[in-house]
Amino acid sequence: MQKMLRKLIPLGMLALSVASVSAQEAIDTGDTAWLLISTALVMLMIPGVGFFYGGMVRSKNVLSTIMLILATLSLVSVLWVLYGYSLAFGSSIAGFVGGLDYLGLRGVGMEPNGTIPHLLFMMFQGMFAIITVALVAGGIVERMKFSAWLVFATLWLTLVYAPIAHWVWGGGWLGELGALDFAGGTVVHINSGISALALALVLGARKGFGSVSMEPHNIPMTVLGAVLLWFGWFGFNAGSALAADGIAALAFVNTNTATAAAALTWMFLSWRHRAPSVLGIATGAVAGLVAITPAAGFVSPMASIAIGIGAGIVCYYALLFRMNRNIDESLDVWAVHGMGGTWGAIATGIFASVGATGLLAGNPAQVGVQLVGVLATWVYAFLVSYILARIVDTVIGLRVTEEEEEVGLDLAQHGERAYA
Amino acid sequence: MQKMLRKLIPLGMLALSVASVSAQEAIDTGDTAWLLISTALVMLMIPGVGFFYGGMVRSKNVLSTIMLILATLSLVSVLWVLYGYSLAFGSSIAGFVGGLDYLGLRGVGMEPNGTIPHLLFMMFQGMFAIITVALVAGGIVERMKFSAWLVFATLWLTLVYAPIAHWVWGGGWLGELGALDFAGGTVVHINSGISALALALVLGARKGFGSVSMEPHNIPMTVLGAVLLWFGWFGFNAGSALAADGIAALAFVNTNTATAAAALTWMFLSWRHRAPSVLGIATGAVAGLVAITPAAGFVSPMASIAIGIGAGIVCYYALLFRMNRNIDESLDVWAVHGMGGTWGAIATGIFASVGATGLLAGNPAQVGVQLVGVLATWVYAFLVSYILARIVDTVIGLRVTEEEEEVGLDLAQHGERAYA
Amino acid sequence: MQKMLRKLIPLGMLALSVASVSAQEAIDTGDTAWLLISTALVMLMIPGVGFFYGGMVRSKNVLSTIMLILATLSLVSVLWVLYGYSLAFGSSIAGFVGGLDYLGLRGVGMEPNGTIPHLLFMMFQGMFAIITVALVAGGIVERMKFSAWLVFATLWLTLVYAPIAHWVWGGGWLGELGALDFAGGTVVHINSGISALALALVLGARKGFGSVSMEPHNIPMTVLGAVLLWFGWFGFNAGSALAADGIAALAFVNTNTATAAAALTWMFLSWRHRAPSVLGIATGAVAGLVAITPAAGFVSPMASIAIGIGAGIVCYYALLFRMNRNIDESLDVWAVHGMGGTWGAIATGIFASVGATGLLAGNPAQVGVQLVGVLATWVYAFLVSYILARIVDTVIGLRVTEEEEEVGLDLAQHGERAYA
Amino acid sequence: MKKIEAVIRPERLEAVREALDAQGFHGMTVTRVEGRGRQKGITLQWRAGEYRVEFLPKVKIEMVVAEQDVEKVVDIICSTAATGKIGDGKIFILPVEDVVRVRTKERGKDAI
Amino acid sequence: MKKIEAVIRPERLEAVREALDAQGFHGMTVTRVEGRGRQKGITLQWRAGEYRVEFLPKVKIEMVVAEQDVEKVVDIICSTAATGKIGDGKIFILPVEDVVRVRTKERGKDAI
Amino acid sequence: MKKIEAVIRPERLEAVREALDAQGFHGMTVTRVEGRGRQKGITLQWRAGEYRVEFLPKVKIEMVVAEQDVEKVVDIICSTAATGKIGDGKIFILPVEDVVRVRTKERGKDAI
Ligand SMILES: Nc1ncnc2c1ncn2[C@@H]1O[C@H](COP(=O)(O)OP(=O)(O)O)[C@@H](O)[C@H]1O
Ligand SMILES: Nc1ncnc2c1ncn2[C@@H]1O[C@H](COP(=O)(O)OP(=O)(O)O)[C@@H](O)[C@H]1O
Ligand SMILES: Nc1ncnc2c1ncn2[C@@H]1O[C@H](COP(=O)(O)OP(=O)(O)O)[C@@H](O)[C@H]1O
Repeated sequence: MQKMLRKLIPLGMLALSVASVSAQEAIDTGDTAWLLISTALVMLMIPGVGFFYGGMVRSKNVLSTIMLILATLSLVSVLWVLYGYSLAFGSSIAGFVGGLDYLGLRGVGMEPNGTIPHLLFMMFQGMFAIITVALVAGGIVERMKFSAWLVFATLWLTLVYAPIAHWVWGGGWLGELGALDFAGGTVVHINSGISALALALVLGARKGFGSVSMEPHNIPMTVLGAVLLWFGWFGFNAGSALAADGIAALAFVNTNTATAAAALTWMFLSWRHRAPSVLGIATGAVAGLVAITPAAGFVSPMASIAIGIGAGIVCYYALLFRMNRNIDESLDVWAVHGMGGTWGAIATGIFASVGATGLLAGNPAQVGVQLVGVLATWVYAFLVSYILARIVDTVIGLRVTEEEEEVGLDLAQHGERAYA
Repeated sequence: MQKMLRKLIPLGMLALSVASVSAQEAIDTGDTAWLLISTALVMLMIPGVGFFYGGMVRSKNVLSTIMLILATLSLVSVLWVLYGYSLAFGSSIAGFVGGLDYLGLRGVGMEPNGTIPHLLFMMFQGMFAIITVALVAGGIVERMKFSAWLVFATLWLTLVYAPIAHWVWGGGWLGELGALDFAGGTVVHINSGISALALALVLGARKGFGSVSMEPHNIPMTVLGAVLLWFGWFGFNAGSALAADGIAALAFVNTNTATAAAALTWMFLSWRHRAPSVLGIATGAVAGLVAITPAAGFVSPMASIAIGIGAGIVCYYALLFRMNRNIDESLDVWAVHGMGGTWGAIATGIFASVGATGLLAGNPAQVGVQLVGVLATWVYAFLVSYILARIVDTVIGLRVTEEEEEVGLDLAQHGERAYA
Repeated sequence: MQKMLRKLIPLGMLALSVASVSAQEAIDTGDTAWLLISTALVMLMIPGVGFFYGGMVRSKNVLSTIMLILATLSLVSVLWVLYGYSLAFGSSIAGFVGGLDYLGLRGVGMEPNGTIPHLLFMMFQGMFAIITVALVAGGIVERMKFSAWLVFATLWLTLVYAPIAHWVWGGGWLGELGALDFAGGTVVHINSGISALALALVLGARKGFGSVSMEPHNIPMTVLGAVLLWFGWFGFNAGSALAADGIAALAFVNTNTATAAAALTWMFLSWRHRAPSVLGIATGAVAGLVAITPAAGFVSPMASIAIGIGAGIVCYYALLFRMNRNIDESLDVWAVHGMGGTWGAIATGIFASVGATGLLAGNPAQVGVQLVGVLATWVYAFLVSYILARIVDTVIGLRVTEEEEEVGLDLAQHGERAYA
Repeated sequence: MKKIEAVIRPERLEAVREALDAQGFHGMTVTRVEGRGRQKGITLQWRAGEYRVEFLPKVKIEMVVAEQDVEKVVDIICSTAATGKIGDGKIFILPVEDVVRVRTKERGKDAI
Repeated sequence: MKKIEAVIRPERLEAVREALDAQGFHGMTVTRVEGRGRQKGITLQWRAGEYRVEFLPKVKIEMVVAEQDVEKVVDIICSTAATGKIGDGKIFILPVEDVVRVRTKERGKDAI
Repeated sequence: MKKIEAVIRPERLEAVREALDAQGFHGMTVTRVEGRGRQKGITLQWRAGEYRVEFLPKVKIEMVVAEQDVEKVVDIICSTAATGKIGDGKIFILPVEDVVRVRTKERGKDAI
């Protein structure tokens, strides 16, 4: 975002955000206030993912599902300050990954980076890294060994997330190419969705998948997660303006509008099928949030409605496709984040009109650039995640035993149960 | 609020907020940061209403209750950007409703409106519209057809909410008259409360109302909703200052103080009756939040204690009155929001002392003006809501079948159940 | 904090926060925006404590547990504006307690105090007072009479919290001595932890403690509480910078990092014992949040990792120690807040390097000063709390009857039950 | 004495209770159960598409009554609980050898 | 062999379990149920005012024991579960024809 | 007619249901219960350290079947529910005097 911002200034953003981008870098308290709270909002999305996922598993696995998220939050928080930030935002090594200049946050202090303290930019980015890893867990709930998850998560952060974040935002090749990704459609969503699919394929389906009912044990919990996501996503998208300005306001409005449109779309699709579904409207909302992410600061509110409707349709049918193929990518990270992110990245190329120009504004080439970004992320994320999963499987094993799976992971892996 | 702000400047607010209102309009990053997060806070109140209501219904209807709120959030989000904002804030047609100048957000962009981007003001207002519609749902849970709700909500937003918002904040006749409504006592609370009553009267009582126990199925869920409301209301009230200034701070303090006082009052009333009730303290808190809404930036913290105590008493007895009349306005939108808002509007006329003067500050006429606002809202909201309800009932029917009601709306209307 | 800030300026903070501290005091909208939302964040921590505690008790006592917190929130909100703020921040009486100058908020208005409105500073401080009282309730759940709690809470706020807050932040002797406490390690955490222990000792153990299983009835509820705490704590710690500046960013990063490190530490300790525990990681996170509180704006992120790890170890073994001693300080306020706060206060003396110097920066004397602060708080809080508890016990009785305890406090004290 | 175990639809419980109350049968113990029979589970909506749940929520009423009341109680339950659609439930009648009232240690019919 | 079904107050469960344990009766199955009898429901607080719930939470203990142990078990339960107030519960004694231990397919008394 | 009450491990319920289904036994009522026997509760993790829970979650299956089916059903349950470890559960067989189908008031075997 920071780098992107600089890049975009010649493209016309300068005029728009003149009030908040100063020539000599100095901290602006308003921008800093907005980024502080935005960072906190993105942090809240992380347990939001935990509840969103936790409500959809069986009650014998709800703690283990939440634990995947809590442990990821804790683990990546520490890894990010130790070396993750450096790999993603250190001085570029051939446009592919960041150098080790920021190891242990050396040189990352209270001085301004744009109009906010560098430390704050680092933390805002850190929350993005954490949530991306956390999202991947949706593919593997109810059967993955906790220890294997910790190992996989560490490797994946290092070898998948950090490089891709660098490509797009850290001064890497994709950003240089002109790919538009306002708040992380490729880096966060395509990335996590594809990787969840690769990992789930290696891991295999849950015992009884397809025959035994895997009823969501607590839909209000899933709704709680969904609304925390909706709420926190204002920080995620509007915070990505890195300023409290008009672009932030635009991103905010687009986030809400696209989400609402996608939620309605999904609701009507489920209604056409049978009845307006609560799990459906919640899932549709997340699909809309995902799809507007890369576009949030580049499109008009009317375009965001189109993006939202598209997200509802694309993800709904992707989910059905996944089910029909009998693939147990359990909580549909691929269908919602992978496909939603893909649609969003392409749609950004189509609808961009603020601070950048897309197809409809007469720049069809942008769609091509977006496709390059999408493709690169799909291929890299899938391949590396697949290989990492195979390695972890071979070395320590990915799955719990059949008996542990039957009894439930809460008891088997954590010695606890959720409800007395 | 924007209009109101301008209006009030001659009344003495200028001196107080001189730091944040600039002569030539320009975006202030601090004000914008505060309005961005305030808008997000008000958004969070909406699912807060969902949990607040959802915990109080039977478990067979919790999803349908939450769904009313989620669908309202999605639906009104889209309608608001399409035409709602224009009807409320477009150039005034005879002081009664806004024109179509802002249709599809034409002309609503990143330029400053006061010290914040116009888009942001639009979105902040949008969240108010959504929550007002959502509140109405409390009157009709556990028996209203979902499709009928969507139709009613659309009509109601268009024909009731938008005009009344225009009257008070959009340059309409009530604002011109000098009615004080800091953050929506009439527009949001009286309006939703009276309308819920009208709709519930047309709809009729739940099957078994009065004989069968309608036990709240999950009081902690209701508490979760109540505290999200309390939290989000800081954005609702202090955000209505439209700046991060002393008035915002005052509104914040008053919001917290009145709420606490009302919660304590209700707690002691329930204690006198039998025992200090958790549902009671939560309800009291909401009553306090409602009552301080119109007054938040106009009164002193000591006055806010009085307003809070009054809110507790008024709403407690209003609720008992409603029960004794055997009216199934199920979750007491009328008693808490309608009567709490009425008390708050009058109390603003009594206690106003900051940037406006009320009875105790020697301006008894203000009480009269407030009463006009109250009365106009009661009459208009009741009549139009009642008529709309009758029309929808005639055309598509308001109620589910008896059997659906017995089985529960989660299964009957949405094909889902909350808990496995 | 305000006073502390002034005090610290000669110590080197001036250079760091020059952007946000103006010579002539004037409101800064960015700082004000940050403090407004920080205050709201701290408010959200309070019900967070309610859910954190509520999930850990038996289902027959969950409402009574949440009620302790809601009633405290309401009660102290009112007491604080009436006289609490004055006792803590009024002009110092011999460095021990504040005078009555601010009674009923006389003289506390919209004028700047530093760069934010005085009213806002008052409210931010008010939330700290509330949460401190609320934390104490963790020691006495499932058996204390509700009325006795209200009386104790009032006395404790007046005679324990207000003086200690004054000592450290209000211009009292501990602040003068140079004790470092960025956001309340002594005032909030040691204070509540020790007092909970004293109160629990007077109250006695729950019936069946040690033999009957006291299974946590809803661990996801506890997780919800823990993540609301984590989220809100960004306001608590980074808000204590009283500005949206580099120090706020540093405090934010340290808060997140220490918390994550402590959570991981606790997770691994529970794993070594048996399995990685969800209750464990949540408890570890809170321990980390507690320990970084006094240090947040004074240390580097790398030091915060060390503080977090230390917190995990100290509190884990303190909790085991408490259990082995068969003391029913039920939800371990002493072990987590008391001991975590003690470790944090000492660690601040060891690691301080930003705007202050600790042991490792060549100022071993700071550790001594910190120890004085710790000791004074331990002794004063324990003694006065113990005496107050004995008095309340004698006058109105602290405990419910045995039968009420068996039936559960929800029904016995509040006439309600949580779940239908 | 006999024990009557009636498995019925949850939404009929209130009506059954009222009808039994009206006839002076107050003593009963109720359990939330899940059942299967001719009615074979239920289809619920997933995020998109559907999934099957093999058991349906039912309510089991247990009543110990004197021999001569059995038919009366069975009649009341049948007539108030029946909707005519598959899944209305079953009533089982079991022999009971003795009844004890915990509070008083009364035995047999006096204890019901 | 007989089946003892005791419906008692939930708050007495732990005491009953301990007393039975102490006398060597470990095998039991417990269900959360709702009951009604002379004690006719309960009044709970609504936001203001009150509402009635017709059923009270109870706990049902099921134990299959040898003929000669029936009286002993009934005694233990009565003495530990009774509070002397209405609503203490009932014990029903039912005939059992056979018992099977799932793990070993043992039958009859050996399986208890 | 007999009533079969089988208390088994919750994680075996699906397998047992499938096996019974396959043999044409569809009618059953299932209750979530808690049990104790040789297997004496479970140790769970507290924030640090552990605590004991005296009851373990089990599932009770109730089926009323014709006399001649009893052994078959018992066999199916035993073979699918057994894991060989303590705590697999018990089956109780009780006499039933009559069965009524609520919907039709059919009686006896026809009603099962
Ligand atoms: N053989 C049986 N043993 C125990 N319970 C049964 C049996 N058959 C049915 N039930 C219970 O009765 C309920 C209704 O039975 P079902 O066959 O679906 O409907 P109907 O009795 O109307 O034909 C089932 O859900 C189950 O709880
Ligand atoms: N006839 C009955 N059949 C089944 N259960 C009964 C019967 N009578 C009472 N019970 C159960 O016993 C409980 C206590 O009975 P109640 O009459 O209230 O008290 P008491 O036995 O002390 O007179 C009831 O809540 C109910 O669960
Ligand atoms: N005497 C009994 N009466 C009723 N239920 C029993 C009895 N004994 C055991 N049970 C039930 O059977 C379950 C398994 O019994 P247990 O003795 O632990 O294992 P196993 O039958 O394999 O030896 C218990 O949890 C309990 O629910």
